[in-house]
Amino acid sequence: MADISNSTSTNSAQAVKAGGLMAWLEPQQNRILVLAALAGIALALPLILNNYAMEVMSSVWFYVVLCLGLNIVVGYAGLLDLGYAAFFAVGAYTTGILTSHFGINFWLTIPVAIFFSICAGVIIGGPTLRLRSDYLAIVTLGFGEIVRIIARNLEITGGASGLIGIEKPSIMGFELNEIQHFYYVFLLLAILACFISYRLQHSRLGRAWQYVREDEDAAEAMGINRVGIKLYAYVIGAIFGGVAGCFFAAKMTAISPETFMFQQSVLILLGVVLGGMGKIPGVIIGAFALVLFPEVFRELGSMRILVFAVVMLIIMLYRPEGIWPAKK
Amino acid sequence: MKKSLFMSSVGTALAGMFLLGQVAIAADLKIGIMVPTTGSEATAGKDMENAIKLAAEEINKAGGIMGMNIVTMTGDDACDPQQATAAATKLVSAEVAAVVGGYCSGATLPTLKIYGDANVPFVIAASNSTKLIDANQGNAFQINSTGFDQVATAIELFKGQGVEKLAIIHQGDGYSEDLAKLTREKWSGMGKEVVAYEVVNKGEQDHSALATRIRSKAPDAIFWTAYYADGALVIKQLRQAGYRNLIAVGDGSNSPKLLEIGGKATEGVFCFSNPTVDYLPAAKAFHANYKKAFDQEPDAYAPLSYDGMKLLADAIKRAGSTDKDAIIKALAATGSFEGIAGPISFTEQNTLARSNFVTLVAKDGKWILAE
Amino acid sequence: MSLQDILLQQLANGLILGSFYALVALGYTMVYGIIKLLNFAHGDLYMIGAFCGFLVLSLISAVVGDSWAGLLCSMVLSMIAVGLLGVLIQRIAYQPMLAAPRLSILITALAVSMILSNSVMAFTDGEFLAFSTDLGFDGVELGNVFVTYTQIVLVAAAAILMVALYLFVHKTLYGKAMRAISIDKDACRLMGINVNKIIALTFFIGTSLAAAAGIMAGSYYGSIHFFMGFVIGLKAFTAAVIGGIGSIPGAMLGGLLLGLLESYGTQIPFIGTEWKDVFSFGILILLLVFKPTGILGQTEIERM
Amino acid sequence: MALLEVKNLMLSFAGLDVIKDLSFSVENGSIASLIGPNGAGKTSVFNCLTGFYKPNDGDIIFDGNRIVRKKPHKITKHGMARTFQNLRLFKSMTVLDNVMSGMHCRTKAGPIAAVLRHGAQQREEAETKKFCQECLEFVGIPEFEDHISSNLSYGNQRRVEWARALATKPKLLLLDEPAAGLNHDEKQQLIALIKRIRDELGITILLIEHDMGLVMKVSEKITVIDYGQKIAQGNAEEVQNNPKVIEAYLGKEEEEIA
Repeated sequence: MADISNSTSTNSAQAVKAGGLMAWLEPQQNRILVLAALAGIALALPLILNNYAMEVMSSVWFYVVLCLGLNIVVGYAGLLDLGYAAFFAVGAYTTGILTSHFGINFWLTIPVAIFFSICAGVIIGGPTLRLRSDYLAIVTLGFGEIVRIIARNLEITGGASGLIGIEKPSIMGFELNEIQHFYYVFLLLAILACFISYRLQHSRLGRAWQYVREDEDAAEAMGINRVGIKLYAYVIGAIFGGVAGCFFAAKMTAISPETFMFQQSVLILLGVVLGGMGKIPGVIIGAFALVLFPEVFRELGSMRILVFAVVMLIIMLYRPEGIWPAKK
Repeated sequence: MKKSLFMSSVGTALAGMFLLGQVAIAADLKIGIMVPTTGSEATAGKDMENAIKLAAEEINKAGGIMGMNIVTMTGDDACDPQQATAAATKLVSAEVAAVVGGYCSGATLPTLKIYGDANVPFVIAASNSTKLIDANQGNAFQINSTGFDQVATAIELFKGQGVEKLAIIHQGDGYSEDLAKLTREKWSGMGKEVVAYEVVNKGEQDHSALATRIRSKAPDAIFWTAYYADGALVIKQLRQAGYRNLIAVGDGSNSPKLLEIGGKATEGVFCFSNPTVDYLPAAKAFHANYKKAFDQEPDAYAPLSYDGMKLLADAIKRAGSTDKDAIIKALAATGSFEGIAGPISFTEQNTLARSNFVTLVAKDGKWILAE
Repeated sequence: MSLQDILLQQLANGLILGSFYALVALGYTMVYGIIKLLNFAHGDLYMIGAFCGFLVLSLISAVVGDSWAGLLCSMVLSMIAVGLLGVLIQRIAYQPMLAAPRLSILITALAVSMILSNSVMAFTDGEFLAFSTDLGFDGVELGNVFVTYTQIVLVAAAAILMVALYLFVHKTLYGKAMRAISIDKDACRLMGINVNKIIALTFFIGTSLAAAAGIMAGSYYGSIHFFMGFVIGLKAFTAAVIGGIGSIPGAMLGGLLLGLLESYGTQIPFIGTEWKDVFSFGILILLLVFKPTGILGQTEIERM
Repeated sequence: MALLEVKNLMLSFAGLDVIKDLSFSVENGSIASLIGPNGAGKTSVFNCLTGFYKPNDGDIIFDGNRIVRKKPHKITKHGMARTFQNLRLFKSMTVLDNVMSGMHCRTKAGPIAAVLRHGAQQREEAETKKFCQECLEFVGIPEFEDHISSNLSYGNQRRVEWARALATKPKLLLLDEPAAGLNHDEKQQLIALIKRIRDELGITILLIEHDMGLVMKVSEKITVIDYGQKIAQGNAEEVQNNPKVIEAYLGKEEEEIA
């Protein structure tokens, strides 16, 4: 597997490292070593964890996928999206409706969900991505709410109670119904999400996102269609959310509009910002913090958002690059 | 695999923690409590937890169940489906003998599969959405009357008051929509008219436009099926808009807060309620003990939660073992259990066999039993 | 009720709701006009205003009672207190971010908003508090339309505040400085205007107007809770955009328009109230896409 | 044949005419200049040409295409590249990454190619890198390719901008005050570079400049504008002796003194 550098694509050669850990991580073979060790640990975790811990860890991997998806929009393209849960909802409801109303096989619903996520991304992004960034934030917030209200009002989405009895997927007759199965499914999704994120970041498209993020006009003058490039980010982010939604519906077997409220979008955004926008390891740390905090500090559970918000403010003021160290 | 060193160390540390949590002392009988102890419904959830713990303590003082001491373990569902599945898995992993609890129907719903797959007996003390019936795998028992019973109670009231034209308002969440839909179906099924069927968005304050719209349809009665906080505002603004006829609210609005926020406007409002301590003669001792133990008044679902724990103990005794199948069988066969909230026996769908709803009316800023 | 009565009653409903929107929208527009920041925390300051008023009223009601006099006292005190909080937020959170990328300052504003609402949630346990005042239900009946004295006083108070603001911005030196800064901050600095002071003043005024709206809404509707600022924050932003963000008369106009639109919107046949928010958000999105300058806003020209 | 033809261009902001009925042309393979006193509307002309401003009226024909009111990135793709009056580099990125932005419109790998990294994509990336290194070599700073662009000296940052513009493979290069902020030696190198771009790469050049000496040295055709209108056109000598031009410049100076 490719190396996961925490930096943007190319400033490695002259880079001077801040910490000892980072310096040690610099050579490719050391990084591969660490990644392999981590992969081993993640794969072996079900051997030592009980079901509860595995439930929590599946949730972590699940949020890693969502956060990496939003990271493409926020971290790579620099667009503030406050309605990301809408895409998550599109995926979850596509799977939910198709399997429970029409009896379609779970795996066949994924391409359909991807198609609808792309449609949703284009419909929302197409007309709005040329707007100023603060207007875009409000528009995405509005769209997120609209999607949730539509899900709440329609008959086919089960109204406010949502859908129940969504079929669990099976692979060649083997039904995924235990938490271990979903642990590995979500782990696989998270690895895939990391891989795709990494490849995108270090590509022609990834560079274009960075150009547009740094200076829209200069990028445009260099022949980059900024609306098109942003739309790519938006749609790819939507696909991540949609696919995550499919598996969410399959695991929960029941979905309702309350899961896709504005707070969910904010939570995912928190995960992206806490660890460090645009950096894959940072985003993963963010997702971990998001899920583990309320489980570990149960008595502070209701203060979770408050604690995160304070941390986020401090990060924005003193360390805008996030918790994960940046190369100098 | 991409994770950092930091994360994996957190992961291992956590794994260690979870493992430690599993160690149990022999001769204890572990019972799970699933209620929201954080989030917007934490107050109600903690109240239920208190009542269940009180019941467990009383049982232990009286010698436990077949010599075993009851140990409770709480899983926080936070009134959120996602956190509820984690809480349920946590309880199942900890190998509890049975679970009592369940407040928010939406959060309880996805846990039914988890308890069902593990075949854990689950006494649902408060959640009463009709959706729970279909998802029940046979191991769960609802000791609170379901929405069907509430609708029947409501329709009886409307008929008795000579209502012809009914307006229904809900809040766009699963619980209140369910109740509103059932009422609409029943009422139209009787050949009567539902002149307005409206939704109020949670957290909005101004409902004057809605009030004017409803008043213009001139209903004889208005049924608010959702919770007290928004209900108080809706009632106030309905009265302000000049609506003078009957108003009734569902059990979600059964709170003194409705009267406090609504003030004079709520005078004469009817409310359907599951049995709370004030209207239960058998609950006197419980009321006093609860106040002594927790220095606060028991809330709406405390008696039912208390009954849930007691019922469970009774069933285990009758089963004569802690075998899950035996307990479930014993629960289903419950015939003459006298709880403080009334007798409990089950239908074939494991729901409470009788309606336990009472009708209250607001008088001088207090809820009293309606004649 | 005849159709005419209904329409008249909805006019009254819309104007009252619109006054709240307008007061909150003013703060958005003023802050946006001067530092081009979309202050996500503005709706939460409205909420803080309501809680502050509640607190002050419960402290002073023993002396001055909880009727009009008490309400007025608590309103003035909380406007000052919350206004100062607004300045504090600007100093701590926004001032250091002015040169940062827009994404960073937007996230900062979001963080401030979450801190405000979640700390109130922690203090109140997420409960609704009854804001009980002794204002009564008396009023005047005009035909079949009924308007309480409370409603009349609220609209009048909102109007007074807005007129005062308009005069301040257009007739005083401070107001002139504010308008100048919104056009060119650097030039103002060169002309010897204390830019930071004027920005602080703008935050103070904008925030205290939101606080005033919060107290008025709290006492009028009778309940307050930590989440009450979210919906109105969004609606007021919509109002500001309708009127043309950055324009003070635009915010007032936009607020009233949105209020009327919403109250008449409920009378549209065949579209149930469950679609109401889709309707408002739809308007906002269409407006931003097709006429982002609003009714009274001006086009911006950016130089290379 | 003219590579660029501007016909009766009109631009106004809020009722104020910035460009009035301006027409001029740039011959293929020439080095042309657009000069005029401060505020004459030179950069506005550039912004109209490159699509950043939408002119109210008039026509712009570039290489046989009408480009008026087209989006900037489309115009760049047609073969017109520009530099900015104030440096507009992507500050936190490396020099090579900056230059590679120019190749964006000449390459096409999309998200699927990025994820699969198949042969065509890898070849494209390698070609992009190679061509951009050549561009850096051409402007004379190949050794800085891995440096963060904002760490370079001002003069070298200017060169990065040129390399970036060259990487778009343009037919016409628009230089907005290329000599601003350069010292005497750097200016001499600039003159040489401008000539090399035209002679060796065959790229037509249109520049805006304040430094008269530089303009007179490199330009084959000069268009003079004032208050958005053309007041003179011709070679260096003709323009220098045109009374209108002298008046525009000197008159302006007097005003400034007064």
